[in-house]
Amino acid sequence: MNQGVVTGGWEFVWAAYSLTAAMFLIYGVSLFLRRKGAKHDQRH
Amino acid sequence: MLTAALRKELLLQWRSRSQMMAVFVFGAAALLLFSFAIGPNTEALRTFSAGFLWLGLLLSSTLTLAESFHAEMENRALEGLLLLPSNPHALYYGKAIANWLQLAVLGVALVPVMVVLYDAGTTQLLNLLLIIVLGTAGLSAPGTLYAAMTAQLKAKQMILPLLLFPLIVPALLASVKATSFAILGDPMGQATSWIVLLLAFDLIYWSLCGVLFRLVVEE
Amino acid sequence: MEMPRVSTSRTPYVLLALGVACLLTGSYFGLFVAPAEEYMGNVQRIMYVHVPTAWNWMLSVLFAFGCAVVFLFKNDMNWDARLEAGLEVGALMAFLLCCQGAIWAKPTWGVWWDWDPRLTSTAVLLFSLLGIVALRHFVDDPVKRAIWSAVATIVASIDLPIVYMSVKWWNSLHQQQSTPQTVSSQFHLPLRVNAFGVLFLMIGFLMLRSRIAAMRLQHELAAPPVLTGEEAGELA
Amino acid sequence: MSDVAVEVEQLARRYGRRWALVDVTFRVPTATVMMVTGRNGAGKSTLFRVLATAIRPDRGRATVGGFDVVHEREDVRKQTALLAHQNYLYESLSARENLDVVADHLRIGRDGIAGVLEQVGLAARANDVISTFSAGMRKRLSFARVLLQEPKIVLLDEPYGALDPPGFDLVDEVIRALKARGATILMTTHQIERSAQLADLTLMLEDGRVVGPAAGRPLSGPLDRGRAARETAAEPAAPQESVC
Repeated sequence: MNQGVVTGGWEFVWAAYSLTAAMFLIYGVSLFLRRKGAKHDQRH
Repeated sequence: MLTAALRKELLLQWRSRSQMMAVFVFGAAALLLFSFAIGPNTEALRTFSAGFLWLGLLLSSTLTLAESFHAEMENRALEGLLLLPSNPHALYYGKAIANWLQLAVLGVALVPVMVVLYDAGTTQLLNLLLIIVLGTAGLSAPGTLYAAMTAQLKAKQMILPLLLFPLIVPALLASVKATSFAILGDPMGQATSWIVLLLAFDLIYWSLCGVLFRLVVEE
Repeated sequence: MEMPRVSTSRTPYVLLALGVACLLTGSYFGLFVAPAEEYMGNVQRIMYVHVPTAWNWMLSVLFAFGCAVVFLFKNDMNWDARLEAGLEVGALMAFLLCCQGAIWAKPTWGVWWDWDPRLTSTAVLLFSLLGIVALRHFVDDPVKRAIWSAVATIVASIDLPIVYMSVKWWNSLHQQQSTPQTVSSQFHLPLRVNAFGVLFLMIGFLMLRSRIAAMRLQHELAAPPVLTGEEAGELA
Repeated sequence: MSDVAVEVEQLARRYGRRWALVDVTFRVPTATVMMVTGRNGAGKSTLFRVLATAIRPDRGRATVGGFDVVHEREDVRKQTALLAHQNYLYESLSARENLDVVADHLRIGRDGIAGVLEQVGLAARANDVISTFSAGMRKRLSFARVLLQEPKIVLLDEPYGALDPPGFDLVDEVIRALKARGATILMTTHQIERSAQLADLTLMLEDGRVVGPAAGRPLSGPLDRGRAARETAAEPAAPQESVC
């Protein structure tokens, strides 16, 4: 890795953004599913 | 009140001294395994000897800490004491001092093993003793609080390390650094700053855990 | 012992939508509009998502600490439900931060983990939080679980500054701060927008997660029974 | 001490999904013996653990020796002693050492220990470790532990359990001695006939509620005390529709 300007590196940038988006999405979906499960338990 | 608690703790520990032997063997075995992991390269072993000593001590500490409340929970003896009434703070500090003593003795006993296995001799024995005393105090304070919690659970052997290890990172860092300075020499005299950090960690957690202990044992 | 209540307001969904919107605009600006940084080049764009997550993670830890303290004083199970949410969202954000930090470190320092004091403290607290979440799974009695995890949260949160300081001393020999402290002005827009984006998202998650926890608590804690005879009205 | 030793008002205590105590109200005058009966799981032990301040009630109020069990736990504990299902003993310590620990924590001298051990008939085994003790001997040592505290209010949970016939006599003798000294005794028991000889009052619990006779009122007369007790036990309790 040369001194000074880090060339390229776009793949790392995309990796970071997509990972962040994926984790937030997965967590949101898991919250939604667990919410339905908890509601279901509550009715019985 | 504290003397009563301490007298009871020392009596209980005297009765289970065979357990302490077993824990010492466990610690010594851990130190041996570390050297196998590194290989016979004495130079490397010597530089990391402080780290191995404290890792061995930390692993053995979970055994003594997890067992330290076994006698109290067996017939709910701890509740019996609380209902006399006796002061929960005194009970906590009695148990924490007993655990601290046990870990300090274990640490001192592991030093010769370290010196032999890793050729990590040191002239500053007093300094090393101080570090061991302060480091084990840092393990004992939160360890006793978490032992009181996990002793009432089924999976106590697993939960205690999970809670304790991340918490004592500062104490581990400071102890290892100070010990390695004692062994490998300390030209710029940095060991004192690590010992101060260790002391601060101890003071914070010996007071905080003492305050919170009552919440863990009262229902 | 206050019984947990489950609110059904729509605000979390609004917050989630708002958060996503902010994140999209902020990321768009960060990825395509803002100029590449002088030294770091494009890799610096990771900061537009890493730094907002870091700020909000600190907020989630403070929130969890606050819930623990309030619960110990007020003994209200709603705060226990919010604590459970704070712990889980805190752990999620800590894990996310560590991943982002690793992705940032690889092109910049050539290694996946560069022992930066802030990131290392995040990793340590991540394990603390996971330890407390594990503790909550192993305690059956809801009241004991609430008190113990509150105690553990307080003990772990107070440890955070100490860990940061000790890692900073421990690591100070290697290299100075790896992430740029000051970000020049034209980079501020995406940073701020994303910061609000993650904040709204986090608050939405916290509200939804604490509702789930409250529902489970209602399921676990039987409602107060109807008393015999006339006292029912007065005490129910 | 005021004339009422123990006063309980709509006490309730929950264990997760289940209400162990739903609605318990009664009053016990000083220097009396109250017998608490009821099937297993009726809430007897829970009631005693609340009165001994081992656990907090979820609702309602109780005062023991004039002190509130939630806000003045220290004062309640100073006056009470609980003989619980768990014997509160250290397995690895001897009988004398167990009592030494109790005496040290109570900050009273160790001189009373020999007498108390004598009283419960364990003088011969004083230096043997508890792990070698039978259940009956552990119950006797728990009694010794109670006597050592010289309590004003004594909570005996199943005092006759695991004891041999001489042990029964020991229990009766201890209860009479304590009562003579002005202490108030509450005991849970399944030996209704035997306890009825000692008890001035009786209280029947079922599913966490008081079902008879009317709380705290003394039984009709000394002669038919046994019959009345048996009668109340047999009387079908009004069907309570419990919500939980």
